Parts: sequence; structure tokens; C-alpha cells
Amino acid sequence: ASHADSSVKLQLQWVTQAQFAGYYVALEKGYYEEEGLEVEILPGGPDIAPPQVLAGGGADAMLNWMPSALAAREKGLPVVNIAQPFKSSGLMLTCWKDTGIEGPQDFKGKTIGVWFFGNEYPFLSWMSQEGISTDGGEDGVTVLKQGFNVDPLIQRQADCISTMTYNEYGQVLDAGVSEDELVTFKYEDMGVATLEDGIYVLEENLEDPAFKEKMVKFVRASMKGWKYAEENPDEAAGIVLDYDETGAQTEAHQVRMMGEIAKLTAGSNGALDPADYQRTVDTLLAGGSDPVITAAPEGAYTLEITDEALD
Amino acid sequence: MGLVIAALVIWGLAWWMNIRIANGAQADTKGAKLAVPAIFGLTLLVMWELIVRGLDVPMVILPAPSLIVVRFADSLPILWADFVQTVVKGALSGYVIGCAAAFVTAILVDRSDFLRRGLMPVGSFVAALPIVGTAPILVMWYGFDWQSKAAVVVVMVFFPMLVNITAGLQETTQMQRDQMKTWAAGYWQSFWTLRLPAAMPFVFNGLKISSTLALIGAIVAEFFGSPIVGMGFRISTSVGQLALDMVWAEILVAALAGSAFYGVVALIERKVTFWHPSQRG
Amino acid sequence: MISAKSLDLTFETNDGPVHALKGVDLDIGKGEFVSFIGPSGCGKTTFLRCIAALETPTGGELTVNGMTPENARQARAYGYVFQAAGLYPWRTIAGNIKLPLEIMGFSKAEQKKRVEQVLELVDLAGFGGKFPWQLSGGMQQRASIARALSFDADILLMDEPFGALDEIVRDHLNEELLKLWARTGKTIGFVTHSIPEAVYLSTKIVVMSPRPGRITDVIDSPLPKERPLDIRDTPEFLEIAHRVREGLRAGHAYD
Amino acid sequence: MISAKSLDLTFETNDGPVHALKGVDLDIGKGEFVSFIGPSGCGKTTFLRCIAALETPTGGELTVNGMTPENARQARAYGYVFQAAGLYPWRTIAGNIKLPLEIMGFSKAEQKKRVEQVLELVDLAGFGGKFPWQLSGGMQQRASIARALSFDADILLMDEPFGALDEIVRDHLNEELLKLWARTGKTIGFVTHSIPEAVYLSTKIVVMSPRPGRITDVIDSPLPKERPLDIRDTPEFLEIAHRVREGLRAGHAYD
Amino acid sequence: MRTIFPVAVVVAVIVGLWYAACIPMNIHTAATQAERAGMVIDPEGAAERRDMGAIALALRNTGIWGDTWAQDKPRLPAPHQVVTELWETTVEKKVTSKRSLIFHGWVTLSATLLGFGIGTVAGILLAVGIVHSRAMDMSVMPWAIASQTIPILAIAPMIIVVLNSVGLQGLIPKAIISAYLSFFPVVVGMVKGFRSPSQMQIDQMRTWSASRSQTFWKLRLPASMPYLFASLKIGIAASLVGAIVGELPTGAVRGLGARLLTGSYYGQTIQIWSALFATAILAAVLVAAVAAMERATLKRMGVGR
Ligand SMILES: Nc1ncnc2c1ncn2[C@@H]1O[C@H](COP(=O)(O)OP(=O)(O)OP(=O)(O)O)[C@@H](O)[C@H]1O
Ligand SMILES: Nc1ncnc2c1ncn2[C@@H]1O[C@H](COP(=O)(O)OP(=O)(O)OP(=O)(O)O)[C@@H](O)[C@H]1O
Ligand SMILES: Cc1ncc(C[n+]2csc(CCO)c2C)c(N)n1
Ligand SMILES: [Mg+2]
Ligand SMILES: [Mg+2]
Repeated sequence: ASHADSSVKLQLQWVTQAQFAGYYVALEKGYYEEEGLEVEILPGGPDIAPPQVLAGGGADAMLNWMPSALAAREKGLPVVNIAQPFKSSGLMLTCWKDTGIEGPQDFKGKTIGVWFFGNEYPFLSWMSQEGISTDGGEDGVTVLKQGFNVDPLIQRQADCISTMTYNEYGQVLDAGVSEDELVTFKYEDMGVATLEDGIYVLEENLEDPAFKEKMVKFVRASMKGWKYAEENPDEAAGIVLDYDETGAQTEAHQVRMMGEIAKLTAGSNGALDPADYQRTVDTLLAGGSDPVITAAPEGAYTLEITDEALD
Repeated sequence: MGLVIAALVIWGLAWWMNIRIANGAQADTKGAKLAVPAIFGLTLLVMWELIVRGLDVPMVILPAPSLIVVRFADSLPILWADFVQTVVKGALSGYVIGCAAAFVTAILVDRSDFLRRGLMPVGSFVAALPIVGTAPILVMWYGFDWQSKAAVVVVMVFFPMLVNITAGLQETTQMQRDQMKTWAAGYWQSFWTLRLPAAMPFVFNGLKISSTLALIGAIVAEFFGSPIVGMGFRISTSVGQLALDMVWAEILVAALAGSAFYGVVALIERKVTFWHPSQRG
Repeated sequence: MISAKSLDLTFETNDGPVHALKGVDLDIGKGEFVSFIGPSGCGKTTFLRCIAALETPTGGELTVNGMTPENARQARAYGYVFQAAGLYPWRTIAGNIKLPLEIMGFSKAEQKKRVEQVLELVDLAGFGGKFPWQLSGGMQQRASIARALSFDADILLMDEPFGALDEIVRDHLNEELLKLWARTGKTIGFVTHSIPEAVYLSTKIVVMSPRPGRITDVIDSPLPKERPLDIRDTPEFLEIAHRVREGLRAGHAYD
Repeated sequence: MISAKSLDLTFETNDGPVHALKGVDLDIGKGEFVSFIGPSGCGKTTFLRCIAALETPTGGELTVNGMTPENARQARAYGYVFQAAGLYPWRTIAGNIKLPLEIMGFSKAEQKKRVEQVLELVDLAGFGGKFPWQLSGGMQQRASIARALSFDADILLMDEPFGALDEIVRDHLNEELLKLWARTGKTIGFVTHSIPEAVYLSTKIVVMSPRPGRITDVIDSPLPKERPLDIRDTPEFLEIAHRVREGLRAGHAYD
Repeated sequence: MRTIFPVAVVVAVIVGLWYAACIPMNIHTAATQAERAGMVIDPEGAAERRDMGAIALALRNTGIWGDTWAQDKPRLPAPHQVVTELWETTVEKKVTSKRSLIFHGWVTLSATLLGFGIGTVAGILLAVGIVHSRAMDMSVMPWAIASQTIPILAIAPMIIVVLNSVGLQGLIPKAIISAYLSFFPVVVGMVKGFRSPSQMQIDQMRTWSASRSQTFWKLRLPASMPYLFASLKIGIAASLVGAIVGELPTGAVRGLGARLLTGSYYGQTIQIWSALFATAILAAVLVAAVAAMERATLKRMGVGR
């Protein structure tokens, strides 16, 4: 396809919510327009694998978690990180306190809900670093593929579930659970944090200067959106709500989410910090018997776009 | 491009061959009846292979059949474990429970006209609830393991079975029922000796429809939460990992299992309803 | 044996009542062979069904063996042969004949004995293991008669049992039926559309006419009990046949 | 008109070949009314179907109007009436009769004219707008005959057209058919199971016998062309009937 | 009248059981919330109650039964909650509002109808081919059966991506998935229907030297009408399921399926249940519409009762 036109399609990795506020704000406030871009934001969902959409030509750029993107790269789909608006990870495990879990070693013999679909990699790395098997039994953890809500914890089908600081954790609290009934483990604190929500494109496209230029504009405008969202969380949440076509979101939830998201994007100007990248790769390579990636990837990110954009 | 043209040529050739066989003298032999669909299926596979290669379709979108077969052969233990979890534990148990429940309900409905008139419309309404909506609810109620999958299957097969069994039980002619009356037969006597055997073609029709429904139901339900084994689990995770060859290997298992399931039911049907004109051919 | 007094039967249908039977008086004695003949819709079947308690009269009186038809049915006082053979395709011929015996609770040994007996009687010995669809129409009809005979009721009710058969087979079965009747002394009620058949078989011919269904003529046959097929070419036979035909034509509307 | 010379037809079935016709020789002249009678399975239908080119003989020669049956079929040389009326329930009586005319490409006006003509001919004028299920069995059968007549073929082939009707209606239709034959002078091939019917209608009666299907007797009728129903009680009639019955019985296996 | 009363009774019984079921289903959360609001619950403390049977808990705390029917995110919503939500999202919302079920219903319906149209046409064409070509008959049928054993939810995302890569987006991919589910019952029914004329009727056509196409138009097609409508009724229900499944991998932004799914991400059970019921009602309406078409057509053909 030719990249001479001004259109950009962005594939999100989840449904419209404040997690993606920066892009919606940029769209709503006309930042993309100012750059001369026509941006279309494609919401995702549990049935959508953004790398696949990218490969099929359905989008120009995607948001993805780095473990999933690196795995796709090893599978022969060369995706490249061009920007990293999220500095830190919002992923955590939330457990019932009354199960007696105090540290990772207490997971043995417990049941833990994990998101799959490419998002299981951080968890698997973590467990292999802790030396805990994920095949169940006395000395291992029983893993469930959790759906995308917090029922398994509320219904006590699992002792711990994966939550995002900005979304599911809040839903647990909404369900009438108080914080002191819970124990949480942030991946960030456990030293196994991996990079989340980066912007990725296909390597071959980057060879086209026109495409590159488009991405520079796109990243610049997006970051402008992110910074605006950080400063005006309530307004950003309102914008997101306007773009949610399902009408399923509630204002209270989006406002809270925006507040938490702002904490994750705070440390980033959009440029990927190679140290963060290295930490992510190291974590993944430590992945034990069923490694996420087998070798350190080459050329999985480029700073060219952000260098130019943030000048 | 050459490969694509080759694909079309092969298609033409195979089709010509099939027409020859189907209209030839041997068309009614067992061999021909197997050969024709086999040739058709093989042609589809060859075309798929050639077109995927010819157009350079990325593996993460559509893998070639040869890659799928390799993946299949390499992953037999995983596929087997998934098969046991989904088909044996989830689909089969749900199928059995659902059919049995439908059978009992059919008898109740048969005995009470009031129940029939009240239950059937409500039942058809409930049957219209889409699985994507009911599966998450049932997973929430019955947990992550196969029990919730079985529950989804029960919900899916119950109504088609109920409809078919009730229709089947109506299948006797007035004359046959009168005949029973002239012998002063009781309800259960005429049920076991007349109405149930007469209902069998319908019952098997329902069993065949339900066999594919059961399989699909069990797989789809796993999309909404599962242990880390099962065909639905593998499919959804593998899509996320872009392991499309694995996805298709599982789909192959599903198609094989589904066709075999259907085939077994059809075989039993042949044995049980040997007397029905459609089986005497 | 069977006695009807001013029997009425009206069906309520959605376009008005249908008088299927009106003021039917008839007495059938033990051992008689009574044929019912009449145009389509005149109530032959309905009358037979009343006797069999498959239909409830809306007026008049009907007794069978001195009981109500319902009680007679419960007492398994009659065998009923329907127009179509109505054999169950999933049972062999023997299995079909055994069916009423199973339902009536005969012992296994008794069942076996009787099946063989009646198969013999209708000339089907050796065909017990075949399925109905493996037999010709005539054979199926004979099996159906055998089934009605198997439990040895005094009364045999037959509703156009030979309607679907060709003339030769029909002749043959007529002969057989007469022999059987002579041998067993059963009381037989027989519905037919064929005048020669009615005349050939019966001791009494009941001619009916429709709208409303009633009896227009009852003809006692002067023919001897012993009847070779050739009897049908005799003047007496033709005489009765003529009378029946006249009776019929009178009641018939040319659709 | 129709001429068969040592005609053979063998069906290959999965349990061996069935000789449906063997060495059949027959000539049917213009304007004749030929009945075929014989026990079930003797090949009556098969022979008629050969004439209609619905079946291909495996041996011998058959010409219809001097052509091969296939060509005669293409030339629409005959009308065929099947045992059941076989009217399409979704077409009115007129629509049913029109059907072959539409297929043969008659003009709309011509279609209309002919439909009215043949409806008149079979005494159904005024019933054209009714649907088949609104008519009695006899009327349906007449409509079916009207349909076979509508395109005015020289030959009319009828396979047990009255098999399903009761005796009185049948008598009536027999009379009508004779009248129609007299009026139109068509050549008619007629299959029946009923001896009186065959004798009453035909100028020539062909008696057949099964396994293998062959002609055992061809009887030319001495009866006059004008035949009231009463003719059936005359000695000539009974004489022929007797001869047919004997011929039939000879070839019949009692099953 | 003959059906309304029994249906009313059955519905009443179901609603009664449903209310009863809400109590044990929702009692744990109700207890926790009541306790938080200052009520005395027996036993005290959520941890204490956690492993307790729901029915036992319900029996010891009859005072909070009312709360089980009035929760925000219940495990099982009470019937009146679902009905209220249905009412609010259909009647009380503008149809253009994205919170209106009518709006979402329309999105799903348009994909359903398009898919149903494609599926029906494709199914009929395939059936025509099967009836007229022995080669097709022998080769296609087994594979058509096998195709139905493939879980559609698994391949739906791939269909979307593949179509996306050839530039098809929006309504069409959803309609194709919907067509995939509806074509099979149509094929099976129509093959049966086209073959329903008796040998005699076909012979009859031959005696008139009718061509294949004349036989098709004048005999096979009209004879297949009852079968057509029987399969259309199954097919349209299948289309609806297909359209909903197709909504999931298209970003689930609009439509009843999207409503179901996003409802489940945020644990909004009342919203899920009302979308579920809306779907079933839509299915019932569609099937009723086909049935009405059936009655009209058969009546015009003169074969209706
Ligand atoms: N269940 C019924 N409901 C309404 N009308 C009925 C019913 N059964 C029979 N009839 C009507 O009662 C009349 C007598 O019917 P019946 O079957 O006894 O006639 P039949 O003499 O046996 O005729 P056929 O020779 O055609 O068998 C007919 O007009 C028929 O339409
Ligand atoms: N398509 C066929 N395949 C095999 N055998 C056939 C076929 N059609 C007819 N036959 C056999 O050919 C023989 C003659 O059949 P045909 O239908 O001509 O008899 P028929 O004289 O018309 O009998 P009926 O009086 O019962 O109509 C029978 O034995 C029949 O079983
Ligand atoms: C298909 C798919 N499944 C799960 C995730 C994981 N994930 C990342 S962000 C997010 C939303 C949190 O509120 C979730 C669940 C994903 N990205 N894509
Ligand atoms: Mg009758
Ligand atoms: Mg015949």
C-alpha cells in the first residue's frame, strides 16, 4: 500500500476506555488534524490480536505490550516499537488476604487467574524466576485463563487474579471488597515489570520515508494528547466516554481510570528508554522452560521517530 | 502467480474427474462414494496450499495446510489433552445430560397438553439466547473447569432435542394409536412399543444436530474462562501468540471430532432405524 | 352379540355439525358375517369404530356382548383390522403379531405358540422372521389379519381390509377368510366398497347411505355357507348383487 | 399405431436382474381401446412406460406412430394419466391443466381455450378456479384426465387411473371415459386390476403374467361400441370376464 | 387464548423461581453491603461467611432478602431489574443514543438481514447445484457437514482480518459470518425440498417433454416452498447468532453483541441480561416475520390451510 496519503489507522488492544485517553484527546482536540493527519482509532477486544490486524494491513500502527510484540517478532512478524507513552506497568496480582498469601512463595498450591492472549508472558517469567511450576499440584500454582472481569475473585473461583491498577482493581473495590481484605503484588515492585502500551509498526513500512514522516507526526500529536489528558483527567474521561459507542462505560469508572493511567504515563515523554527495554528483555529471557523469547531480539525498537517528533 | 494458476488448473482437473466418476457406471459403489468427496476435499487443500504460497500470504494470517499438518503431528500430546478436556469432559457429558433432560421433559410435555402449550413457546424463546451471552454467565455460576462447559452444552442441546423428541412422539398415525386402544394398551405400553420406536427418526435427527452444537458450545465456552487446557483455550491463546498453525491444528481436531461424532450418531441411527424408508434406500 | 338401537353420532366440526350416523338400528347375532357397504362418507367406518369404542355415540344405545363397547374393549372382546395393514416396520412379522399378546400379558411360551398358529392360519408359516417391508401388500394384509386373530376374540371387525389389493389376491383372501370364519365361528363385521365381495362373503349385507349416515337396506343372503368362487356367476348371486347395486345407486350422489 | 416386437426389459437390481418384460409382441391399431390386466408385478406399468419412453427396453423393437418412443415423446404424441391424480396442490384445476400447455409453449389464448374445452369434456366446467384439495377424489381424477387430453395427443396412456376410487364413482367414470373415447376416437392404452372394468371398456384385452412379464392371452372383445352399464349382466360379458379370469388365475402365484 | 394462559402460568412459575434463585445467588454480596451499612449480619464478617453455603446464609438473614433483588451488579439480576433496564434502554432513550438498545439492535439487525440474504441465496444456489449435478451432490455434502463442526467464534477473527486485508470492512464481514451460519440449514432444507416431488411427478414432466429448467421452475421450486420456509426460520435465527459473533472481533463497538461483551468486561450483569433478552426478542420477531411470510406465500399458492 502507498503511504503517501495522510491517513493513519491505530489498532487499540482493548475496548474504548481511559487507558487510551491520549489518542482520543488528540483526536477530539484536533492535534492530529493540526499535523495534517486523518486518524482512525479502532477499538480492540478479546477477539482481536493487534499484530494480526497489522499483518493483514488493517491498521498502520498498533498498541501492544512489549512481551507480546517481541513474541510476534520471533514468530516472523517484524514489528518495531516507535514510541512508549507508558513508563511503568499497571499490571498486578490481586489476592484475598485470608488465603494466607504474603509473598510469591505462598502462591504454591493456590489458584491464580491470568490473562492469556499474549499477556501471560510476564506472569510466566515471574513464576519461573521464582521457581514455581505453573502446572498445578502442591508445589505449583493452578493457572486459570481468566475472562475479562473480576468475577473469578469475587466468586472465589480463584485465590488471585490479574488486575490492572487502573481498571479491574477498581472493579474489585466496586464489588464491595475493602482494600484491607486484599493483598496485591505489582509487577513493578516485584522487579518483573515489562513495558506496556507501546506504539508499534511493521518494520518494512519504516523503510518508506513518507510513512516515517507520518508516524513522526502521529507520535508528536499523540503525546500532546497524553500530556493534555494527564493534566485534565476529568475532561479526558469525558472525551473517552463520548467515543465509547457501546454506551457501556460509566463516568465514575472512567474518571478513576484516568487518574490511575496518568500515574503510568507520567514518567514518559514518549521516547522508549533503552534501559526499560533491556529490563523487559532480560525478564523475558529469564523465562525458564517455556521461554517467551529465545534470544535477545535485534532491531525491535527505533528511537528515530521519537527523536524527530520530540525535537 | 504461477502457483495460483496451477491451483485453478488442478481445480478444473479434479472437477472433471469427479464428474466422470459421479456419472460413470461405478457411481453407486462404496469406492466412488468415498472417492468423490475425498477428491473434492483434497483439491480444496491443494488449492489452499498453492494460493497461500502463490500470493505469499503471511503465516500469521493464514498458514498453509502443510504447516498445519506438521504442527498437528508435532503437538499430538497437547492436542490429545485438549481433546479430552473439551470433547470428552465438556461436550460429551453436557450432551448426555442435555439429551436425557430433554427426554424426561418431552415425556412430561407429552403427558400434559397444558405443559406443552405453556412450555414450548417459552422454551423456544430461551433457546434463542445467544451463546456469547449465556456462556459468561454460566462460567460465572459453574466455575472454570469442564462443568461450566457442560452446562453451556446442556443449554444448547436441550431445546433442539426437546422439539425433535416431542415431534417424534406425535409421529404415530391416528390408526396406530387406535390400534393400541383396541388392544386396551396402557400409556407406557404404547409408549415403549409404539411411540418411542416411531419417534426414533426424529430423535436421531435431533441427536445429529446436537452433536455439532455440543462440540461448538464446549469450545466457545472456553473463550470465556477456562483452565489452561482445552481446545477453546488453545485456540484463543494461540491467536494471541500468533501461532496460527496451532489454531488450525485445533480446528482440524474440532472438524475431525465433530465429523466423527456425527458419523457415530449416524451409524447408530442406521442400526436403530433400519426399518425407516430413508435408511433402506 | 352386537345390538344398536337408534344410534346417533354427530361430529362437531368448525363448519357445523356432521351427522355421521343417524337412527341406526341393527342386531348382529353370534357367528354372523355382516358386510357394510355404501358410498364414501356414509358412516361405515364410524359405525365400526362405535362398536370398537373408538368413537362415542351421541345418542341411542349400543351393546357389545351385552356390555358397553368401552367395557367390551377393556375385556378385549374383539380384534380390529384396519384398512391399511398398519404393521410396525421395526418389528418382524412374528414380532408384530406378538405385540398385542405382549400387551395383554400372555406368557412367552403362549405367545410363541399362538404366533405360529395364526401364521399357519393365514398361510404365512416361515415368514415370521421377515420385516413387513420385505413382504408384498397381500402378505402384509394377511399378517395384519393374523394379528387381529392372535388373541382369539369372539368378534372380528374389519374395515376395508382388502381395499388396496388386486382382484386375484383379493379373491384368494376372500376364500381364505370364508374358510377361517367357517372354522372358527367368529362374528365378523366387514366394511367393503366392492359389491361382489360383500355378496360373496356375507350372511347379511347392510347397505348404507350418507348425509346423514343411515341404513337403507339390510339383505339376508340366501347363499349356502359353502361358497366356491364360481358361485359368483350364479343367478342367485347376480340377483343379490343387483339388489345391492340398486340400493347403492339410490343413495349415491355423483359427487 | 403402436407396435412391439419381442420386447425385453431387464432391471439390474442389487439382488440380481428382474425380467420385467420378456418377448412381448403386440400391435395396437388406431382408435383401439386396449386394456392391460394381470397380477401385481407382471409388467403392465413397465410396458406402458416403455411406450411413453420413460423406460428403455433392453431388447426387441418398439415403435410408436412409426417413430421410436423417444421421438414420439419429443413429438408429444401421447398423454399419460398416472394412478394417482398427481395434481399440483399449488395450482388451481385450470392451472394444472394449463401446465403442459405452458411447457409446450402454447399461446395464452390457446391455453385458455383448451382448458375450457377439456374441462367441459370431463364435466368439470366451472371448477377451474378451485384447488385440487377442494375437489373429491373422482373429480381430481377427471381433472387429471383432462390434463392429459388438453394437448390433444393421438394416444392416451392410463395406468390404473381409477384404482383409488369407490365402485360407484368408478362405474360413472368408466361410462364417461367410453363416451369420451367414442367422441374423440383416440387410441387408448389402459391398465387395470379389475376384470369387469377391463371387459367393459376395451376392444382388446391383454392378459399378462409375471416372472418374467409376458403376454399370456389377447382377447378381442365382441361387445358393441355402445355399452350401457347393464351390459355387465349379459352372458357375453360374463363369458369374456370368465375367460379373462381363467387367464389371470393361470398366471397367478398366490402371494 | 389456548396458548396464552398456559404460557402465562409457565412464565409466572419461572419468574417466581427466578426471584427465589436471586436470594442464594446474591446473598453474600448483599450481606457484605448490609454489614458495611451498619446492619447486624449473622455470622459477622465477610471472611467468616465466605465458605458458608448460600442457602444457610439466606436462612439466617431473612432481613436482607430484599437487598438481593436490588443490587447494582448482582450475580443474578432480579426480573424487574432486567425489565426496567429493557424499558429504559428502549422506550426512554432516543433511538439515536448509543445507550439505546434499539440503536444497537438495529446495527445487529442490519448485519443479520444482509447475512441472511447472502446465506439464503448461496444456500439455494448450492442446493440447485446439488440437485442437478451428481458430482456436486457426492462431493459437497460431507464437507458442508464438516464445515459446521468448525467453531465459528474461533475463525471469525481470521475472517475479519482476511477480509480487512482485501479492503472489506464494516457491515460486510459481519454479514459474511452471519451468512456462514445460515447457509447450512438452507442447503439441507432446500435439497430436501427440491427432491420432494415424487418420481411420478417427475415422470409426468418427462411425458410432456419438459426441459430441466421447466421442471425446476414449475415443479421443483414450488414443491420446495414448505421446506424453504422451514429452513428460513432456522436460518434467520442462526444469522442473528452469526451477526452477534461477528461483532466481537470487529472491535465490538456497536450492536447487541458488543453490548453483551462490554457489559461483561465491567461486570454489568443487568446490562448483559437485558441485551440477552433483547436478542431473544429480536429472534422471536424475526422468526415470526418469516412465519408470516410463509403463511402469506402458501396462502397465495393455495396450499395454506
Ligand atoms: N373425526 C371426525 N370429525 C369430523 N367428521 C368426521 C370425523 N370422522 C368422520 N367424519 C365424517 O363423518 C362422515 C362418515 O365418515 P366415515 O369415515 O364413517 O365414512 P365411511 O363410510 O367409512 O367412508 P369411506 O368409504 O370413505 O371410508 C363423513 O362425512 C366424514 O367426513
Ligand atoms: N425401477 C425398477 N427397478 C427394478 N425393478 C423394477 C423397477 N420397476 C419395476 N420393477 C420390477 O419389474 C416388475 C414389473 O413391474 P411393474 O411395475 O411393471 O408391474 P405392474 O404390472 O405394473 O404391477 P402393479 O399391478 O403392482 O402396478 C416387478 O417385479 C417390479 O418389481
Ligand atoms: C485480547 C487482549 N486480552 C487481554 C489483554 C490484556 N489487557 C491489556 S489492557 C487490558 C484492559 C485492562 O483494563 C487488558 C485486559 C489485551 N491487551 N488484549
Ligand atoms: Mg371408511
Ligand atoms: Mg403398475
